[in-house]
Amino acid sequence: MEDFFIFAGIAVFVLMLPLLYRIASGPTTIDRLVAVNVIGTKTSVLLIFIGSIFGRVDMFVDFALTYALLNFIGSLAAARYLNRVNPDQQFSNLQTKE
Amino acid sequence: MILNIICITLVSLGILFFIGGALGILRFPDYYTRMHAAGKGDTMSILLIFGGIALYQMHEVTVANALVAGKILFIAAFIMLTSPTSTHALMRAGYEEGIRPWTRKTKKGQSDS
Amino acid sequence: MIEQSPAFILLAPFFTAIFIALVGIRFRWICFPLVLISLTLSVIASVCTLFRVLDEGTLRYFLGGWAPPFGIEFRIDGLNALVAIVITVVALITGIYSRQRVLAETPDKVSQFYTLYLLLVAGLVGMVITGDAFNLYVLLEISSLTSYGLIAMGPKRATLATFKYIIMGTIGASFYLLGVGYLYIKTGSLNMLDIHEQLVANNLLGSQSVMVAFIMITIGVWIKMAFFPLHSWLPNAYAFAPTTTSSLLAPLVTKVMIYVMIRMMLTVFGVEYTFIQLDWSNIVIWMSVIAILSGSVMALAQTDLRKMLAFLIIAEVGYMVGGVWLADQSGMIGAIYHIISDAFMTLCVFLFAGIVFAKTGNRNINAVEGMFKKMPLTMMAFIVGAFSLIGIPPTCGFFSKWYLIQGGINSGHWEFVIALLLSSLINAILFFRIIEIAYFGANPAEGHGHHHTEEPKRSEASPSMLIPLLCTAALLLAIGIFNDPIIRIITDFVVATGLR
Amino acid sequence: MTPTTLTSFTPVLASLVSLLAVLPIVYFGRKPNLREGFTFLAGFIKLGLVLSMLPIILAGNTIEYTLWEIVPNLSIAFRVDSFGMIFALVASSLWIVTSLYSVGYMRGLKEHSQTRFYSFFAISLSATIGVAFSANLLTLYLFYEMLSLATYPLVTHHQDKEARTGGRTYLTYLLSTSIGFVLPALIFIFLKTGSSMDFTSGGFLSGHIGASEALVLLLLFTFGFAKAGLMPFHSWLPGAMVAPTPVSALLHAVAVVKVGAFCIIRVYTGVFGIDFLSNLDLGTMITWIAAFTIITSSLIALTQDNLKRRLAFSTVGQLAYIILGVALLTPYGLTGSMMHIAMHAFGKITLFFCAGAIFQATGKKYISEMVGIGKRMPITMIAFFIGSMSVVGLPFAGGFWSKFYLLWGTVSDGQHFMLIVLLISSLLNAAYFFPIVFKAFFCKPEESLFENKIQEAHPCAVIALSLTALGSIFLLSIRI
Amino acid sequence: MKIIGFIAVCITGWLLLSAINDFPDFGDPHSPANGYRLSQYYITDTFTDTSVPNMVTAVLADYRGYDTLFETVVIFTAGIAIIGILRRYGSSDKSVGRSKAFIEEPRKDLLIHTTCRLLIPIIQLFALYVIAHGHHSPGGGFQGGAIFGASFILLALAHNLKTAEKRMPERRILTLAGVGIFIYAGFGLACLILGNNFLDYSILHKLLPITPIEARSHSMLGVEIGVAFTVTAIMFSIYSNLVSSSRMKEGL
Amino acid sequence: MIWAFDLILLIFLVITAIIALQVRDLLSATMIFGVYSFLMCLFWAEMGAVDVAFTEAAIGAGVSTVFLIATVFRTSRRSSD
Repeated sequence: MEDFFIFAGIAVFVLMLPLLYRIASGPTTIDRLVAVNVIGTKTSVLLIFIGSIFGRVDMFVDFALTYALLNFIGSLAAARYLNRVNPDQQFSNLQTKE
Repeated sequence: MILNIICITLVSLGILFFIGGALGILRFPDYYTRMHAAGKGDTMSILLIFGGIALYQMHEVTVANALVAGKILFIAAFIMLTSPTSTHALMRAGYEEGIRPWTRKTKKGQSDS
Repeated sequence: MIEQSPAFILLAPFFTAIFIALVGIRFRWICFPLVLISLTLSVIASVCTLFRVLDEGTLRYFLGGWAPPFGIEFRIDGLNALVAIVITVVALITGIYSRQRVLAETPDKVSQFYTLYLLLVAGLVGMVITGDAFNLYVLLEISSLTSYGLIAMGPKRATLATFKYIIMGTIGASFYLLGVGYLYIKTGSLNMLDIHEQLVANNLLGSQSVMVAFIMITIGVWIKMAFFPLHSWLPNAYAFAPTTTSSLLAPLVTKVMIYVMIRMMLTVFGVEYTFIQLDWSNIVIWMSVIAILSGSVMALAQTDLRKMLAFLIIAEVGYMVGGVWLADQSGMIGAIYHIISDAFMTLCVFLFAGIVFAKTGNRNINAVEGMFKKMPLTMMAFIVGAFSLIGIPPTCGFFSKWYLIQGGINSGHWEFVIALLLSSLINAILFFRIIEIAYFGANPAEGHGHHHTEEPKRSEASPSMLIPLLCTAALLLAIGIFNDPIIRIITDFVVATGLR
Repeated sequence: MTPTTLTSFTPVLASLVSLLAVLPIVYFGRKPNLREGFTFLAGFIKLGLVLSMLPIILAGNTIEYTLWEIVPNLSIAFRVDSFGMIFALVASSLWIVTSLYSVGYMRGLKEHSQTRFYSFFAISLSATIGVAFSANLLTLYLFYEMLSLATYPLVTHHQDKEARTGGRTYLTYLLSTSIGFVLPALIFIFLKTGSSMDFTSGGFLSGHIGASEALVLLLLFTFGFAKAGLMPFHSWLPGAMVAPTPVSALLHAVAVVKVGAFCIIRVYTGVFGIDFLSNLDLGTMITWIAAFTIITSSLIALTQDNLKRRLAFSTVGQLAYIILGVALLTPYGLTGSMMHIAMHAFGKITLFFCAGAIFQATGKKYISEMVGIGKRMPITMIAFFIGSMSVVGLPFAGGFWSKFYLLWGTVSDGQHFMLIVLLISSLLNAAYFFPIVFKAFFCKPEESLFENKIQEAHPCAVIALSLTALGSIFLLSIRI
Repeated sequence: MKIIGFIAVCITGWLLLSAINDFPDFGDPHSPANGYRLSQYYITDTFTDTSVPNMVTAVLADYRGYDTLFETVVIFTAGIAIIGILRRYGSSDKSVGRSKAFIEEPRKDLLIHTTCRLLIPIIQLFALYVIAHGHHSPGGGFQGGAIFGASFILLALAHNLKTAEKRMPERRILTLAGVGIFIYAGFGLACLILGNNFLDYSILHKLLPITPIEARSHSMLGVEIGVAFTVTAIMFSIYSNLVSSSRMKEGL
Repeated sequence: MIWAFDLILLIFLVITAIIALQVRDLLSATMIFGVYSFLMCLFWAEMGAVDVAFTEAAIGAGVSTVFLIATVFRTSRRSSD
């Protein structure tokens, strides 16, 4: 069963790669935000997996819960930021720099 | 044993949804569609995975394990609650910023913005 | 209660800081008396501690009652006790001095200022008295954070200077932490003495990772003390900080870091490892020579009074680092004695710069014009400080220089001796330039002047600023003339480390 | 009677008394009479203290007092011996005279900041006596530095651009040499010997250091005590002549420069030891340097039109005599040097007083303007004549004896070249002094400013310069 | 400048990596850090010494409680320093130069409001659980305090800063932060007054009807609560100062 | 200690760090820094340092991102280099 969790974990990790690509390439900031949000959820899944592998889910579940609760705050703050700043005043969200 | 099989099935299904979400984020043409894939796919897959693991916890039925399983389900519930909300907030931010949704008719050069 | 004296050195300012944070916003008047009371208590406690050390030998104070290496201990020998006294006394003097300047410069943040001030003192004292390498890091962070805050409370330009300081300071602290981490990997202990014992017992001193740890710790501490190529944060930070802040930071922060360097080199790594096994004295002494000379020369190029003094600090750091690395008994004595004397010297000139700034609102050197007539007492005190920095007997600067040169000659590092002498001369030029401006004015009249212009009115600074300055000047003379007991304590410490 | 060593606090007091006098001087700064009264009081007490020790010293004893140990094995200590006694006597007696003179001079010119002037004057004297009575190198160095710094406000008394330049040169030379040369030499000796660095009559260095080290040390000390004005470290002296004349007189003819020479003699005799030096044959080189200084400075003096500058270059030459005398390493040379300190002090101070008196009465600084001045200020110019005789070494004034001993020293050592140098230089001395006197008395004044009315300077100044001139003559009767 | 930085980073990295050969194996249970008496002592004796099953908490709050005290003070200092640097008292709005760039009234969003109304109590409850449960599972004052502070930040984000300020005014922030440290240091001071060394909790059994070992355990809980107070207050204080241009009026 | 996770995590950490440095838009960089903190937390958890992981979770996910966004909000979103 542990092996399964390890493979499942690796699978989730591999699925992070497209997200990382999205984060790196953009093109807009909001794309990146979405990808970050998804990575946040994946992290809490991975934490539970790691807990299962170690056989101590009772320990790991607490901060998986923290992640689930707090990941929201980051996304919300970014969304609020975009809401609050005038589009013409800010660094253009529409640009693909780099 | 049966528990394990159920668990494996559920988790595998969850990962399948993850794959969908990841593909969506990778391949979809614009940001609304990507967000769509991510929000929907992830919420579903997390529900499945956490359900599977919660079940897996119950291979020995004790109070402590039940507590842990409950917590895991709680996490799933919270993610179900927060993930759409944050998707909504981000979507709204993008919409108010004036990003127009992608349609097939626009040229490729504009589709990315 | 006397056996708790090491704890009181730290706890008095610490508790008062928190208390001021709680009530100081509502009752602004309460801050200043509380600061004075707590610092006086701290001075008393540190003096008690010194006497106890002299009586009983090294003091150990187990925090939480856990014996090291399981818990944290204060470990106080002659060196710590002396440096702790220096810190508390300097803090007390600056505390008195701060009364008016804080009200003038940060009127609506008095309580925050004093909270940070006392926490900084607590942090510095804590760094000095602790016997635990990681605990030192924690208190290093406290003192750094508070000093960032205190500097940034200054005028506009202070902010950018602080940012530079934050970046450099964080890098330095991280380097230190990495070094301690490497030591922990190799020894499994955080207590300084225990690390040393483990290193010796397990024969680890030759290993690469211990050397890396040594390098990391040394470089980290060098950054924090603004040793020459890593000094760039210091001048602006000290020049643009509020006056009280710079007169507290300038004497203490660099000196405490030198204390840390000495402690690490002598107690944790041990004399044999540092000086014999590694044998980097030549390189470091050349570096310190460059530090001394370039600090002095850059000080010459400044027109901003406090910036000039800040560059002098860099040169002084070179003195001490060089003195420590001479690997010689008198060099080490000179370096440690210079920690004490330099703290008071720097305090003296920075207090003077603060008074000048307070009186004229001008940062430039030319602001001292005509000060001899207007503020003779202030100028006298400044001259004592300047003489000490130049190294003229019987001020304490002379004696520290005496030992440093002695160490240089003893160990055959003539380049260090020459650098010391040259920098003394440059200091002389620097300070006599200021004295000349104060005496002649920036542009004296041509020809044989019998100008009997009306005598400008005497207007000394207020007593709360003048008295600390005069006290400092008196202390400079006293430390110089009665250096014998201090030197004895230092010698005992140095001999005990096994340095020859 | 065997020489004994006494312990007494008197030398410390003698040094401190003028330092303590600073307090009342500053306190009564607004009341000139009281202030100067204290100056005189301190001067007389000081002289009295010095004189009180004279019988003990004449009896061949020494007085010692250790104040406290300031560095392990090294203390602030005082010691009075005959050599120091001569110097202290000269300095303290001349202080009183100079105070008298400066009362006249400063009041006559209505100078500013007189309180500061008197207080730093007192501090300088304290340092001078301290140098004379110091028992070891560290104490000597301490007072030496104190003197350099205390005289700075005096040199720059006028607080104008010229004074600033002069003051800068002054401090640059004195501080850089003392910190750069003397201090390392001091520490090196301390390290090598590990002893207390007390002056002993035979020197304490022999056996501790080798020949090359001795050479380096000797050069460090000789040039390090730049107050002695040995070329090439002489140019602060003419620069420092911007000071008010009493300062130039006492400090730059007596206290400061003589302290330099005194320190060099002390180091040669008390640290190296004459025997050690002559064994290593190190004296010759110094004599050559001194001889060079003597001739060059005399030649430069000839070209100077500013009276005080001419006197200053003359001082440089005369100081080199003293150095030369010591460097001969013979007893006669040494005696000549010691005597020359006293004799030259009296002679040169008279000359400076005269220059100051002329300036104060007529405002003239340049020799070319002083034609016929003897008719207007006869007493001053007669004193000037006496002073110049003493400095030149004619047998009517004290300077004769010292020159005589110096010449004898060269002859007995067989250094005929040095003999010739001394003689030539004496001729040069005469050549730059006597024309002034001659023109003053026997030429007609060019300007109507010089009426044939006698109009001397402030009486205090005249009394003072007469006293020193008489002193120079009186010294002829003393033989050591 | 960038190149110098790059070179410095490379050299540092090379230096750090150069010692790797020397290290004990990754995760080796017999390496000095793990096998040396220090770790062994903590593993075997923590429970008997302090009756706290989570030895990390015991090490943090008791064995090295002095460190933790000052780590709390670090957070406190950061808060005070940020107030000291940024806070501008008075009401003149002159220097808010960028106010044009912001849309003044963000639109109310029912969805977010509702979610937050649901979420915030749960977060706070969870934070309390983390603080209290530190003895048995990972957690404690720092984490709990941070989560608690985050709940206030969430409140400010969901509505606006004023709403959060009403719940947590500035005065109360400072009071809370100071009181938190006072609780922590007060435990230490009480020990000192009763005659033991600073922070030696075992003496506190004189005050309560418990054994010295239990006194340690209970004191640790108290200490964690103090830490949580400070961290909660400072977290929100930093946020509100940063986001509101130091006037505590409007923010993100 | 799961070596596969170790490897992947370390690679990801480096990638994220480089991306965070490369991005010019500071808001994006802030968010990427959030990802870095997630990975860091996973890394601690995977190494068994559960308390550290918890702290990283509480601070990194909840608070530090918000602080950085607040700072970007009050200063500038454009990076100068």
